[in-house]
Amino acid sequence: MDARRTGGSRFGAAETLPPLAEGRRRAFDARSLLVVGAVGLTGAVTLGLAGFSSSAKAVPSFARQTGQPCATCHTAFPELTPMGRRFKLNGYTITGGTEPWEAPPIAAMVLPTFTKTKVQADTPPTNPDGYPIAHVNDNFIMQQASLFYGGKIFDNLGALAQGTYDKASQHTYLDNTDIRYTNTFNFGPLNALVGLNANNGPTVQDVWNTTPAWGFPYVAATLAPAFSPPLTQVENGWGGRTVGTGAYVFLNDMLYLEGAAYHNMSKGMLGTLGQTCPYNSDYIQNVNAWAAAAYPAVPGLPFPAWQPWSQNPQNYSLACSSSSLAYASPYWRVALEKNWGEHSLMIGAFGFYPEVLPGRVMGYGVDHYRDIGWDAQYQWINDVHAVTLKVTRISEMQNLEGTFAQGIATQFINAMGILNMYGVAPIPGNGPSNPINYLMSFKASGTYVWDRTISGSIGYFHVTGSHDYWQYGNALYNTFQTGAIYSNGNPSSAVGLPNSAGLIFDFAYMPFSKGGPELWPWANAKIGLSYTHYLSLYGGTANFDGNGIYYNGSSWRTHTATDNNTLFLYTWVAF
Amino acid sequence: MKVACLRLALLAAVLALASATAGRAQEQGGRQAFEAKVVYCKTCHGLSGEGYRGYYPMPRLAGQQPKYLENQLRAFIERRRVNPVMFNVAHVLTPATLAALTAHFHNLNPPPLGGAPRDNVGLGRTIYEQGLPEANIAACSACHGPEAKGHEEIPRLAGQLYPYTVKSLTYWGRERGQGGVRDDTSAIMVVTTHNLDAAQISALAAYLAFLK
Amino acid sequence: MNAHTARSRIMKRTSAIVAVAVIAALAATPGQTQELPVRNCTWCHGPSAQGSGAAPRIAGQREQYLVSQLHAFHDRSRDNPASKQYMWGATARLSPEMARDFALYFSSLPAEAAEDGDTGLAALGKVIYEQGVPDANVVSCIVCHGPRGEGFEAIPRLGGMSHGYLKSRLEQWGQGYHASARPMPLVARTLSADEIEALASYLSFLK
Amino acid sequence: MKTLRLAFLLWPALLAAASTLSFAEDRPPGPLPKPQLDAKIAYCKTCHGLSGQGFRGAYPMPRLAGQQPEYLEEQLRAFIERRRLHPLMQNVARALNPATLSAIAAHFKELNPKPLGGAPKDLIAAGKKIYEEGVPEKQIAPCASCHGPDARGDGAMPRLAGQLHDYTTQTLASWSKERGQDPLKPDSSAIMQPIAQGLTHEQAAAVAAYLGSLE
Repeated sequence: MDARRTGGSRFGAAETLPPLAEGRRRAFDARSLLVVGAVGLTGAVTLGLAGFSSSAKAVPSFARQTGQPCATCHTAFPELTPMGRRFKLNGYTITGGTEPWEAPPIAAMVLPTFTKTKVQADTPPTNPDGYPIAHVNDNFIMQQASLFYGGKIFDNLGALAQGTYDKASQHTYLDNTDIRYTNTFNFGPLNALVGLNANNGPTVQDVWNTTPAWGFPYVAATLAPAFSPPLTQVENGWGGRTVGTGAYVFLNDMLYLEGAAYHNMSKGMLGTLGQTCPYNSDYIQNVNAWAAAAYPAVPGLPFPAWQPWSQNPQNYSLACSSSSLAYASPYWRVALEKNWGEHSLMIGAFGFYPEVLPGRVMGYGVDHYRDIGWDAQYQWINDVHAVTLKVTRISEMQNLEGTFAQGIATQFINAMGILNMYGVAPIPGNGPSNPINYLMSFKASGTYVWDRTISGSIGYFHVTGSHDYWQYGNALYNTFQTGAIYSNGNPSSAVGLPNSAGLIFDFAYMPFSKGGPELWPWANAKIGLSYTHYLSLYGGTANFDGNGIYYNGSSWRTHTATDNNTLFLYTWVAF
Repeated sequence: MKVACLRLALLAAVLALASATAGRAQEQGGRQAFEAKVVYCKTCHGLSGEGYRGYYPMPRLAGQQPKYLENQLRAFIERRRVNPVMFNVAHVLTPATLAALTAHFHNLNPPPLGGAPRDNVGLGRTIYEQGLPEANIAACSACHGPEAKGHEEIPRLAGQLYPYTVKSLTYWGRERGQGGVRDDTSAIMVVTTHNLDAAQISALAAYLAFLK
Repeated sequence: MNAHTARSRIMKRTSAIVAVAVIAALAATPGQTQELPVRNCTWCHGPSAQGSGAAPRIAGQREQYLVSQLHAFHDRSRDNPASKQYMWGATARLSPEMARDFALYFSSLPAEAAEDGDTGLAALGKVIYEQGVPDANVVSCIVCHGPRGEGFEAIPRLGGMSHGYLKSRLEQWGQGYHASARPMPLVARTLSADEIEALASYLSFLK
Repeated sequence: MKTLRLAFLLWPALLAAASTLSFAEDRPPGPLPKPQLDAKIAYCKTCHGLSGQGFRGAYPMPRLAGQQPEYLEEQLRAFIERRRLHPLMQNVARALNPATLSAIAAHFKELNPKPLGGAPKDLIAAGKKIYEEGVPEKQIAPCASCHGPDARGDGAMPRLAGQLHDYTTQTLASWSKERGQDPLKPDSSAIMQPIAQGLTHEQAAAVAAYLGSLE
């Protein structure tokens, strides 16, 4: 459900875009204002058409099933209230509204958005198949359309399953999915809510909005910006691509304990669920390298997979990460939530230990990660006001045994001119400089909602990590990089640091939180405006990547952190 | 000592509260204050004085004899009739307010609240109209009148709440005529209430509860 | 019989015992009848119905009161903000039979005192609760709600309800909400903010 | 002495009368044991006042204190035999056996509370005049001639002193409708009949007021 953020994974998309394309610089001029206005109008029209509809993250089928308005479970959706958390913990089986046979627990959502960065991107964002579908800036896009199954299945079994069509990547996939069986037991003074759970990404099953899958910001542009900070394993990279099974217990409405294990999905399975891996990177790298040698360049050939790297580099770099989990990776979660009166306070921790086979390349070992998160959330909700304060700190130890070995092997192969059966090294660039790195991600945000309809949020994020030239890039390396040929996928930092920080502001209007229109009272909608301000990216502010491009034919422009400042306008409609 | 201190503290609290709230009451003019007092009575005794069934039954005041009401309110103050709640209520009433209140309630005539068991109404009627001479139970109607409307100090019983009548008759001697006061009119009822058994009391109260 | 078969027999027996125990435990789970989806209520009112947040304790509440309130939510005469938001929807499709069943079930659960009021105000609250403030036309609560706040028939049990809930109810009566719940609007109108605070504090400790 | 003798004389008649009544079987003929007798007396006093001084209920309950036993017994019998009509007192009287009746009558004779009062004081003088002198123009004899100068009565003549004025007025007004109702069994109430009829309402009220104030 969470908007898929660009970048992030080592084999991810946007951050690997080479500085090739040259666009016309567009200032924030009258014309763009016109566009903003047009989008606003479109949003309003969309709302008008879907006027008798409800929202996506406040899943309207839940509203129908429980007879409750969105605001019972959400402050500003998808942020949950204490009741929303309990609804989820009870396995989506709470009823009280319409019966399934009267209205099936199906809901839909559309998310038209408009994205503008302070300075245009070097190249237009592209989808994995290589077709540009957007401009270097000022993109209006029907970002996402989703279909939900949300509700009770039978007895104590319930599910939330989301199928999403992502316009930016032009594919349909199984988005956040969470299936639960729950029951309650009393052992003397101990009251236990016990649940069994299957989901498709770490923290998709979590009920607090401090964990990554449902954390702030709740919606972000899929088309911007060109640079974004690296993310820990638990924050990105596994949603939709793993199967987690676990059990949890919620004791005395207070103490939450959960254990789960995440398993790998086969390529076939991923394909079936719509995860974009038409060509897994190992396949792409090797086969295309072979193809490049076997076929001469044919400009304009409709199927770019057969084009050599030099002519269509994004084809290679945009392949989805096909790193896989080598074995079952444990996940745990502990949280203590205390509710008193209108207040709710949670203090918790979680851990995720992915065992990653980098690029699905066998024979070089496995990367071991250890992500430990600490989080706290405070909520004050009364009849008119709702305040949510969230803070999350995730520290990740990366034991990059596998990647490091692959890097050594690559260097060795390149240096010695040795060819393997495909004639290429396991990874296109080099491995990390260090076998062991760390990465820390800190997020804090506050949301205020007035009368359940108007929300304002401020978020702060801060990423720090260990110095690694090969992983995060360095000035020398970048300077020599002319295009993507030598890209190791991460040419972002001039100083080899992941350190980034920024602020996010979000304002939204939710017209149907207290109940939708009479014809379709379960409708929900959110019209929002968010602005992301980058304080620093990859260890710097001005020319942080030590790289730049010529544009408008002559002047040399370097990348500055604030270039990525993003204005994002969205209309979120679910029904 | 401790108990005394606590009581003292509580008393102080009450007094402080009373003085604080007295201002509130006095702000309102005479007529308004009287109306506020009427509403105050009706909060418990029903919006038409028809009585109210709470944890304790609140008796019907509608149509009640003013003299009886006055006498009872005085009895609360003088602790001849023991009721801590009504003691507090009664002792803040000025004679003028009291007279106006009793007149006001006397003129109300809502239908009875009802809600009594109906199976023994016949027996109740017999006891009310004729008494049970063998059991030394005098006919109630002799004093309270054939329609149970009462007379002067003799209360109206018609339409009185079943649980209230039951409670009153059952605990007569423990609630009324307390403090060794000799001329309390409640003494007249002592023997009768003593002679009535629970079933008879219930029947009688049920009969009265439906009487208009 | 050799040692191996003996061990396997013991294991089989053990697993059989475990299975039986698990089934028995599941079967013995109280209150989870198919017909009565109590979790629709405990979702908000807390797993043992002791109340949570705006949702009051319903465990041990008087059955007739619960029924009457469910009806008041259903016909929307109880229109407090929280009622409107949560309970109107929750009772929109509630049948009278189910309302009765819920009331019977929750009234039979043991109640715990919230004890979340201001202990310093409890003594004053007790005085108001038991005696009212006749000068200010504040009636005594005890006459309807009983000496331990136990309630009577459709008059609710108040003892041990949470301070916040009691306070907001009294305040909202004064503001004109739930006007049909006579005589409470009359009662609440006469109470000052301090008196409400004291009453709610006292009652939260009353068992 | 007189009381005893009278009771003795009446005994056979009373027995005969009692035996015709259905309730007689389950009642022992003798006087009640003391606790039960006390209960019965208390029962009487419920209506007739805790000292027998009379009581104003829905109807005025006459003063019994100091009343002549002979008169009391005669009236109770009159209730039973329906010579005197009173729906309540008929029931009350039926529940008393003769011995109990005598005991009760004796008890009330010994009481001497102050009159209940409540009579209009301005009529007292006129009442006293009528009581002591009669109304010669209407051939009404002085009451005192039968009821005694201090209105204490004697034997079958009832005591009037301290009687509730409203009771007296009412009794005089309804005399012929209430008393001597069995034509087959004329009783002594016939003596009062012309007198009660001869008195105007005002005169009756005056006499009643005077009697009501008399100790």
